[in-house]
Amino acid sequence: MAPQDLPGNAGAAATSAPDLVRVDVPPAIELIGISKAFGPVQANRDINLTVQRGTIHGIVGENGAGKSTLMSILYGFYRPDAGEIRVGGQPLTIADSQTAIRAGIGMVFQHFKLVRNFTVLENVILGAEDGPWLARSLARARGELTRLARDYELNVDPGEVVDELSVGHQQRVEILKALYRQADILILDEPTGVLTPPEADHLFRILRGLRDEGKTIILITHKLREIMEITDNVSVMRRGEMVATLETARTSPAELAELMVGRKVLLRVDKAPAQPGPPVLEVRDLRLIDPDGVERLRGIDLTVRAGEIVGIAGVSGNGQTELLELLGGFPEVASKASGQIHVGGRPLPLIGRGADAAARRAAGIGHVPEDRQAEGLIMDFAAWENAIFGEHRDARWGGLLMDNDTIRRDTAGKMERFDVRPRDCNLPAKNFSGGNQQKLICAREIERGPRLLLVGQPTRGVDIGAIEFIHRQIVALRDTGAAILLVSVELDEIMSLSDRIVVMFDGRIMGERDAGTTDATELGLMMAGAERGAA
Amino acid sequence: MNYSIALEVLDSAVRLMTPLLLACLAGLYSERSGVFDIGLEGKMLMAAFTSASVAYVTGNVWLGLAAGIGGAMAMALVHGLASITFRGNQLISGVAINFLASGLTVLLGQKWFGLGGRSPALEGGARFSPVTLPGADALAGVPIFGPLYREVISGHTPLVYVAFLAVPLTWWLLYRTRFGLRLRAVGENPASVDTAGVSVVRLRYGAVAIAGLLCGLAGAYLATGLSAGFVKEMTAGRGFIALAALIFAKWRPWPALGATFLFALLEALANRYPEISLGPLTIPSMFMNTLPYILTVIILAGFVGRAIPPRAGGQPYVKER
Amino acid sequence: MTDSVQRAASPQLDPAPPAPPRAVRQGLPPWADAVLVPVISLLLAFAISAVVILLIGESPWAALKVMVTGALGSSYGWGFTLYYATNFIFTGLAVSVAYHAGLFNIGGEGQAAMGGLGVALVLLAVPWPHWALALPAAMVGASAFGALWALIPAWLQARRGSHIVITTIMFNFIAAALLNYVLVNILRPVGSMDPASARFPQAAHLPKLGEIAASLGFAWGKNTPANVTLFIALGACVLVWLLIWRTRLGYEIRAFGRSEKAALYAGISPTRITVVAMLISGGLAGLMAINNVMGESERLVLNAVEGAGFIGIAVALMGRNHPFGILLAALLFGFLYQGGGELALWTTIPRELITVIQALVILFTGALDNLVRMPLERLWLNRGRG
Amino acid sequence: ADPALIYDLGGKFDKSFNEAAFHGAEKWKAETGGTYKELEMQSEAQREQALRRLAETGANPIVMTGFAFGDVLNKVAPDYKDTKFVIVDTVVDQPNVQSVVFTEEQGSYLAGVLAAMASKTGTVGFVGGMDIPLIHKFECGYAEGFKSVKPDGKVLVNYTGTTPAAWNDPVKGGELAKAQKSQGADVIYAAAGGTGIGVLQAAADEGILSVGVDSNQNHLHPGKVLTSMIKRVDNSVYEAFKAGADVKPGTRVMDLASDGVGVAIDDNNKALITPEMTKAVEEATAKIKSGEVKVHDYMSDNTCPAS
Ligand SMILES: Nc1ncnc2c1ncn2[C@@H]1O[C@H](COP(=O)(O)OP(=O)(O)OP(=O)(O)O)[C@@H](O)[C@H]1O
Ligand SMILES: Nc1ncnc2c1ncn2[C@@H]1O[C@H](COP(=O)(O)OP(=O)(O)OP(=O)(O)O)[C@@H](O)[C@H]1O
Ligand SMILES: [Mg+2]
Ligand SMILES: [Mg+2]
Repeated sequence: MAPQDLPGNAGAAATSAPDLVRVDVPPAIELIGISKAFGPVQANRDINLTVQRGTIHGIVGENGAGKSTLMSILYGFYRPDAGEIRVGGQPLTIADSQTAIRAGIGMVFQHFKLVRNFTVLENVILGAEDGPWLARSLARARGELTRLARDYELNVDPGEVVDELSVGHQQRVEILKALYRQADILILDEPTGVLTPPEADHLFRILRGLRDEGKTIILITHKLREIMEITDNVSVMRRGEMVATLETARTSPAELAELMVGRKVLLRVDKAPAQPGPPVLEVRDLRLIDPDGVERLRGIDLTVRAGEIVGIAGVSGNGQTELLELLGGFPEVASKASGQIHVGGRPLPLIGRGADAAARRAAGIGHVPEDRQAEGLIMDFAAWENAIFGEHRDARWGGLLMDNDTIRRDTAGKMERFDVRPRDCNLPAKNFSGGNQQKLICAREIERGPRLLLVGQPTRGVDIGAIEFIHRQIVALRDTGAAILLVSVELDEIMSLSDRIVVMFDGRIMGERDAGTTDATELGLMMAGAERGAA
Repeated sequence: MNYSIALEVLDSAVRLMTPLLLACLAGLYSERSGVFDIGLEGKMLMAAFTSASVAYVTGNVWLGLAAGIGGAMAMALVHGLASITFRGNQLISGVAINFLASGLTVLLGQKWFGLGGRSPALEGGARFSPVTLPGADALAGVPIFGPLYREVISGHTPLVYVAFLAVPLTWWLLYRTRFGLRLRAVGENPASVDTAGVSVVRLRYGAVAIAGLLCGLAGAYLATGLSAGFVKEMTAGRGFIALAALIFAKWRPWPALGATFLFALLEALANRYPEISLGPLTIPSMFMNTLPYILTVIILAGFVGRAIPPRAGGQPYVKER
Repeated sequence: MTDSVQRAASPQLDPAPPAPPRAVRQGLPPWADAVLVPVISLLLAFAISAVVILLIGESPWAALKVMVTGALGSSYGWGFTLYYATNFIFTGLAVSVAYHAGLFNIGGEGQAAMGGLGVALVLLAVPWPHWALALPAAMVGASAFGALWALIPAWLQARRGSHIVITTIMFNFIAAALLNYVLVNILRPVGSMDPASARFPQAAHLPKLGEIAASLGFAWGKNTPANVTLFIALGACVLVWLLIWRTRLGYEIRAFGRSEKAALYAGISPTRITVVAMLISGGLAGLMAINNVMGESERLVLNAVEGAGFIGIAVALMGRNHPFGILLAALLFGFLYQGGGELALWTTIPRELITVIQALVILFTGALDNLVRMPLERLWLNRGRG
Repeated sequence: ADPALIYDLGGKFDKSFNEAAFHGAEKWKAETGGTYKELEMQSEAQREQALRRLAETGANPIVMTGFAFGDVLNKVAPDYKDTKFVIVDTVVDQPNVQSVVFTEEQGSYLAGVLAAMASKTGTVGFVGGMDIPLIHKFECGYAEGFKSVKPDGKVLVNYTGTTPAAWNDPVKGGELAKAQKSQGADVIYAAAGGTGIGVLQAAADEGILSVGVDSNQNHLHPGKVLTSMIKRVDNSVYEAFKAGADVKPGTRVMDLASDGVGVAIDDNNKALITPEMTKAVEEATAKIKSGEVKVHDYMSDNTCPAS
């Protein structure tokens, strides 16, 4: 992981504001009157958008506002119901992605479109091979990749299998794919949602470099800080419509947030100082070896007290996931663990019998898992079924037969209190937006009244409004005296939510900082593995 | 067991494995592209029927072979329509194809030949005859290899060699060509192919058609190579064994060769030793006949880890974000 | 069938899925989805069957008449239709319970065959004084043997990772061999030509529906094989429905079947669910033997299952793995079986025509349903817009 | 009333005894110009109903092929006292039932004699469909006949399988024949339905001899099928039809003496049968008829002295 020690000449070039663009050059993209409906859902309604060549153009909007749909239309992934697209001034019917690619458009999707068991090289040439035989394509791509890596700081090992790459590197592969196809216009859909701050910084350097080469970049993000930092222009979408396009230099995060949500949004977490009580979670010398024999946790010592939020900062892949899963009672099958876990003073078995998630719940642990769609919810289950997931054995839900009416009533209450929308407990989880899925999980885990709540990446890919709400709920739980262990790769989130911050690196705790006194630079250094306790 | 018996058993195994191997490779293409195929049995059966019928009527086995391929491809097309175009349930479609072939072959056979679903026996040019590989006789004197070459390697019908060549060919196609790259990709993550501007539908139809072709070869081999005509239900579950071999081989071509060989070898051994006496105890024929299946279970339980299928397998591709 | 098959029920099993595909709901009202689509699909299947019948030179209309009157036109027809449907209910339920757990049990055939062995052993071992005593014992025997036959594949899947689809296929063959051996060498009465067990004691005779009707004073389905097992099957539908949608075990089975990772998060043991679901599945398949072995033939014959285990796959899939759907699908297949049987019995149309019709019904209602749904949805949307 | 014929699950065209029954009925039809009803069983559960429905429509006599009907007929026959039933291949002890059983062991004995004399290697083969008593009866008679000529010779025995597919797997039949040939067999007797087709084919391909079963299969590979053990099911059906309602109840043993079983010698295999063979068969036939040679019936004690 390359921290911020790279030469940053990109920053100097970032001054190329829109007014520097020569007017005789036609805009890179013009969208005129684009509409698209999915059955009854009007995802895009009469959208107009102009993106100038050689600029970075941001698009913001709440979950479901229609941003991805619009970009997918531009990339030929969907066909618009109405409207016209002009690329470089020329009208173009983009019937499929092949057309878009030929027109110089490349797209990095929110959910990567990589073949996980292929190498980087194979992923890059897929669909852009030179001929029927692979050997030639691979050889050329290898050379090309070396060049791109040099020109744009896009270092990845071409022979590595994608599955083995960190998310940040996977994203580089996606960008390489587009550049390999000689994209002039690069669309990135929520690229930083899964990145660590250093990774995001690196990405932005790359994007600036590309812009300075004359390429056009469209960037979708939920993070207004990023919009302010890197874009030249920004468009705001709400409920399928384009509500505004502004010059970034002449707007503010508050204005953007209000345009997006339609009301004022609190961008900062508002919380009283912590009143730490006795220790709830005590972890001593915790070690974990995964089934491949890799030591993932190398002696973790950690205490979380009642009434405080301890945030674990760290680049993803440094053992946070394993720590949460081990505490939650479901480490990867066939892992080996040693050390001690005490909750409320009582020791808990580490692994095997009596150490499954059900036992952990019985010990008073709640868990908002990192991957809400694969772990926290059953996507096909209705909201009311999901609302008891994990505590379905509880006697409250009936005797021999489950009392579904009680569960539904209870769920309706949770959805009301946690503002889960739409407020229909019979809807399957998959029909809720990501933010609302997360609210449902939080409702379930928080309302159980756990003495310890494990929280993993609570706001990944969630829009501003929902983030605000979820943060408030976590703080409220803390204020009732629960202990909270928060894992997040969002440094902003860690810093604004936690009372104490520990940094994990390579399966170890690098050190602990008080949330009030530390800063991003200090934490960033620790996250990059700087000496324990130093800085 | 001396060398010549071993050779005979091997020879038999080669014959028995050929239809399994062809069907297994058929499944490999289809499933590698993300289309699960439990209709191998039905496609083979249909091919056996059409190849025998046309070979009988024309007296020409090559026309029969073409018809066999055509028959299996028709079934494959149905499967493609159901599972690719109409995004239906691939398992149900496969089950339906097995039933369809089982019924149609007898129905049509009865209508044409009036023999209760059997085709008339094929003779002469309507059957495949064995080919003697060059030097088979000349090398017969060479110790060890000579007899092996003559007895086991030479003297099979052409489709056997086609089947064996299909293994390296498949490997090469899969791992060394553009088509193979895309095929493997579409079975793992169709969206990656789609966003790269390549048609998922066309790729999958291609794979399913190849599966049809290979099942056609397998069926034709059964009816016009190994036996001389069609008998109802003559595939006798080989499609399912091929499927088992495919999982066993973890969807890879060379292991597919090994897996089908193992199944065939076990069957050949059971044929050669219909009863085994273990002192006072004689294992009855019923259990010798079942030995291949029992051993399969034991091998699976003991030596083969989890088989992870192509990730996108079984799910119709729907565009999503 | 492949993992293909085994995990087919649970696309989300993929450990790190990107956003799961959303069911594209395009505004077809639920009743149309549940009734209109299947009915039109069924009609399409019959239309193509008619073409096939024409091709072999027979009259589709006459064939249809024979089938309908033969299967539904009289209490006699119903007596058979219900008998076959009973078989299919059990095997269909068996497949569906496993399917909910993400397991593809193609071993229904072998499990039902072993269930027959269980029934035979129970009924031959004890001189049962009355069927009401024999029935529960036989049910225990049937389900225990069926469950046992599913247990080994289940355990191998859970513990050794052996693919359940392969092992259940293999266990079908092994069951056939075992039965062959037991019937010929152990259960066959001396001097009998037939590889079949002795007749069960007369007192263990299950009342046929026809006999019940006669004792109530009206004539219905005289000498047809439908028997009290039908009620057991209906009861099984209700119990399975309760199990799957009302009990914690069912909840856990469904959760595990959709996402193994999530199941672990919720403290659900994969091994336990795999084994328990397969035991229930095998037990249900085994229970089919009450109908065909105890109720109908009253002795165990070779190949008593006659493919009902495989039909169960189609029944479960067509019934969308819901007991009520399975009941309807089983009735449909019972009708096809009996109507087709009549067709083959009393006309010159070969019995394989039924197989073709079955195939077309499975294909159109089970796999090609979007062929009907897609245009219907478009129609609906246009209507809604216009 | 018209007579009726019910075929067992194997179906009318099983190239075996159902088909023979059909030929018998057709012969009767051709001779008398009469009509008859015929049914093919579709499933186990239909047996009883088929019998009852035919009886109720007044068909008489009702002829059925296959031991599997025995159990049901025992139950149904008493309900239709005025109808005559004829069952082939097993004995049902009812006053209105004629049971026709064949001494397959005797016919197979003759086939064994011929096989022994035609064999140059002293090893012959037998391929059975399923491992069930009926097929053992064929096997045992064959082995006995063979041993009567070549006491030191060897009979190789294979059974095809344990599922219904065992009767319809010509590929496996062919493989078994080849496996037996590789062990020295040069005459192979197949009692395996559709699987037998593959045995005969493989034998012809491999240049060895085969023996057909049930109906005369000599024509399948002229000059390559040594003979066929024929079981005159056709005759018994023909005679039952001819007798009409006057069919005599009781057990009718169709043996060598009554020409119920035998070996087929016709133009197709004339060249294979030497005068000595003809003589040996005639002698054996005479001895069996006279009771001098008693061919063991496997069914009597489930054992076979010859193997
Ligand atoms: N297939 C669907 N059928 C019906 N409603 C849907 C469907 N897909 C989404 N919705 C609705 O659309 C709204 C927005 O969902 P959306 O797809 O934008 O989620 P999301 O915000 O993209 O999730 P993520 O946080 O992963 O980005 C939700 O209210 C949801 O109920
Ligand atoms: N394939 C689809 N089928 C049905 N509805 C869809 C589909 N794709 C998008 N939608 C719907 O269209 C609307 C816009 O979705 P889109 O993904 O464009 O929103 P977004 O602005 O990108 O949201 P997010 O910020 O969560 O990514 C949502 O209501 C969504 O549910
Ligand atoms: Mg989204
Ligand atoms: Mg989006």
